[in-house]
Amino acid sequence: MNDAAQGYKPLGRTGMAARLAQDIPEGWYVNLGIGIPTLVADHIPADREVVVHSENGILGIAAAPEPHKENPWLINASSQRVSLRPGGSFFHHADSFAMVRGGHLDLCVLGGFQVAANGDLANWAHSANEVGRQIGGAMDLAVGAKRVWVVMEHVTKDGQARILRQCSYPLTAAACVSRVYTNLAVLDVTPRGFVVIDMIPGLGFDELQAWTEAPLLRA
Amino acid sequence: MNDAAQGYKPLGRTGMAARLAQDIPEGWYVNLGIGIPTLVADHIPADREVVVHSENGILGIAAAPEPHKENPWLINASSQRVSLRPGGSFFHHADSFAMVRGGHLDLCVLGGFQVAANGDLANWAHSANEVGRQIGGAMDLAVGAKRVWVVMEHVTKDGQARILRQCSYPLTAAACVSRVYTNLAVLDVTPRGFVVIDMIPGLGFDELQAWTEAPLLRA
Amino acid sequence: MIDKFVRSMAEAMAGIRDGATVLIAGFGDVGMPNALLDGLIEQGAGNLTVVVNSAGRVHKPGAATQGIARLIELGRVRKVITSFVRAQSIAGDWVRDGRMEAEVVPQGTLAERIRAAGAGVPAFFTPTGAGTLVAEGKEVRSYNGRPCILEEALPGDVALVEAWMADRWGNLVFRDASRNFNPIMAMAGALTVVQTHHVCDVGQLPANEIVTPGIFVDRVLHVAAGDPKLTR
Amino acid sequence: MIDKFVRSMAEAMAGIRDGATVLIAGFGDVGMPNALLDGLIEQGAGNLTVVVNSAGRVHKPGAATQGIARLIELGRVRKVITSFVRAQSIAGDWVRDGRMEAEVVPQGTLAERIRAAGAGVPAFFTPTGAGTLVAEGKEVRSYNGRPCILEEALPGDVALVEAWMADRWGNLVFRDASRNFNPIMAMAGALTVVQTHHVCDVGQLPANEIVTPGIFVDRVLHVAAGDPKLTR
Repeated sequence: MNDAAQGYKPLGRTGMAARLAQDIPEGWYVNLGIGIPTLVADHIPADREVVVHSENGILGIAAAPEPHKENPWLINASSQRVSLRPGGSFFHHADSFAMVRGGHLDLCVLGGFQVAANGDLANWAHSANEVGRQIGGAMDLAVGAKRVWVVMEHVTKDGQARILRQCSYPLTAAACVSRVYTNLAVLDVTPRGFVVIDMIPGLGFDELQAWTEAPLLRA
Repeated sequence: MNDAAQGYKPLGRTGMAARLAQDIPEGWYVNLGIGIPTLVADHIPADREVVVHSENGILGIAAAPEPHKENPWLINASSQRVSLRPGGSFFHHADSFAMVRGGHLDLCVLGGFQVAANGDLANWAHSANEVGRQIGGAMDLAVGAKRVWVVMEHVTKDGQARILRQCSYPLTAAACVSRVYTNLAVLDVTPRGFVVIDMIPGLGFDELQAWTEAPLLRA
Repeated sequence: MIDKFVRSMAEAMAGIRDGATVLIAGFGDVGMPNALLDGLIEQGAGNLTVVVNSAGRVHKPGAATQGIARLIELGRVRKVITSFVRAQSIAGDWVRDGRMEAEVVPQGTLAERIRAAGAGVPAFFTPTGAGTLVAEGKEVRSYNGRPCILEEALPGDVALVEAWMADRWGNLVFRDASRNFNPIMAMAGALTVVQTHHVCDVGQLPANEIVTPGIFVDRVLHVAAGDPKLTR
Repeated sequence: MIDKFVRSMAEAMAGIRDGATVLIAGFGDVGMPNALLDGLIEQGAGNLTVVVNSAGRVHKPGAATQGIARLIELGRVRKVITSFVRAQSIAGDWVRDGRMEAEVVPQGTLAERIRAAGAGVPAFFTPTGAGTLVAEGKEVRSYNGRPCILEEALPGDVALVEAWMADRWGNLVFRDASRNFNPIMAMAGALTVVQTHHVCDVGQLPANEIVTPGIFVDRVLHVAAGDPKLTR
């Protein structure tokens, strides 16, 4: 994805997080997964009341604290020190996942390895035989939240497609993703497949399709 | 059970509660059911730390408050106003029954209609067709507590036996009772059947057996 | 700005439909959302399934009825799911006459089914009720050598809740034994409506002391209801 | 007088046996009972099944190990039940070499299984993990049109817990995000051992603010452990 040669500049991690943050309306309860999703918290305007949930028992996470104002007892699910909005609350892990699994979150934002045209998500392992198994809360979130948005690079570091007809990695959950934010585009998962609802400036539909294994539809 | 003619005086409700209270050691977590069991709280010496649980979300119930010191927000499972020991706590109904059903209570004291020689308890209805069904927390307590003691009159108002070979009323739980306190005696439920471990003064073993359908054994 | 406060009972009750399952918190008169119950009576929804710890106290002929008993007496309740039906209550009369259905369940199973609904657990096994009338028609399976029965989650279309203090995010705390069914019913209601004795600013309730986080709450009405009455 | 305080680590660890299932609370370094974990290492019990959110962080060759990783490295852990095994961790190495078994489960399922053990629920259905590797060998049943899998309770012979304040009845409160797994593991341990930063008198913790009532606690050791470290 050589941006100089191609006349468009893929978003960076911060750019993807900021793009996604735009679309979260006031009043939503939102869980932000590990990785790029965590950055989303820093891009929600301070005057827009979005209540950010963290699996380790927190509602109301605010932007990262200034270095000298850190609270060592207050970390997010990525083990980063965070701050709390007025109105925030603490609860234990079973209550925290009751929120997740009981359908109380309006949205969860997850990182992804692969997303399929039917909304299948793979984001925790590259094969069934891998020793490393980092499931964390992703399966609970993918099944439990009202909406699942995935944010990830459009292709792998070595150029392999991640937006697929079918996932080849072990699933996190079936048919759970409703939208994908990548460094190139925003795609809705619909009964007809992926629909492109936004692209970065300078990128054409055909170029996007070239980076994508699954067939894309115009909005 | 004409006590004057028979040379012994059956215990009253208070007497039964006081007799049972003697046997609760310090440090036990105890639920006291509706009726005579509720009276037990008033007979635990103030200096003996027994932690009384109430289904409606309380640990640490103390004796009944003086009339002008009542707290309208603090009632026990019998809807009577009670007081709280220092160290007491409040929690919601699912947490309260987690204590009950998770095996965390050392003892529950229940009222009874009938107890059978194998420890079966019937205490919520007189027939399967009754409109009134007052189950409350009894089934949870009978199954969940480490020990179940029943306190009840030895016979019904019209002289029918309640200590039986087999219950005729709908069960609360099977094989759950370990001890029965009546107005005449204290009986242990053992693999061999009921064993008499205490009788009121003046009452003979044969007289007790005459009031009892199930066969009794001497301690 | 998130603001879950509603300004009228009509707003609090808006959209509750005929046929709804309504979870009603409280134990005795403590933690009972009496004002919302009156509001529901006024609002008019019928054919309700009501989930409540007790279907009402003993009724003395000629005495005025209120709360659950009044809702039943007005013919608005199709079915009650509860741990107590008293023979000599309005509920008992209606069940006896076949005008209302009653599902009487152990109180702990009632609480756990409600909590399960809020937590996304569709069904669970429990030893409570095994070998009793409560087990009729239910799947039985043995765990740790004990028979257990399969019980299903009990979600509400609406939950009526009473809180001691609330803020505009819907964060709640409860006073003493009034907590009882309130937090779990708040979790299990698709629409959770709260009456609160007191209103406070966002941030005033310490984050470590909030019992019901606002995520479980949809509407809050300020009702200075006074102390619970002593009821039997 | 009820007094759950113990005066030494030896007393805190007394009776923990080879083959025990040990629940270890904490998320990252926050709410992690590090002193008790050191005590367990010292105490010597082996062949353990350890239940913990994460089986340990990425290990740099040559760096000192501590906590869960140290327990594993000493060969004391037969099996870990967790939501994270990192390939480049001590746990990853031991799993790869077949010297330790790992059951990796979704974090919410882990929490719910622990809570179920404490609440007397032997098994429950959940949609989490259905259709994935996690579902292998598990019973599947459909609820509300979704496939759900049957998960069993996860009780501990021992639970190791970290509290912020405790009294002699074993009542506990937690500081901020250190609550995490602590209250549910306290419920699920047959023997629940607590390390607390602070000690207070019975009655000092307000009844409405106690998070873990003493009924779930067996032993409390006062350990002024200081602030959690920043760990990744």
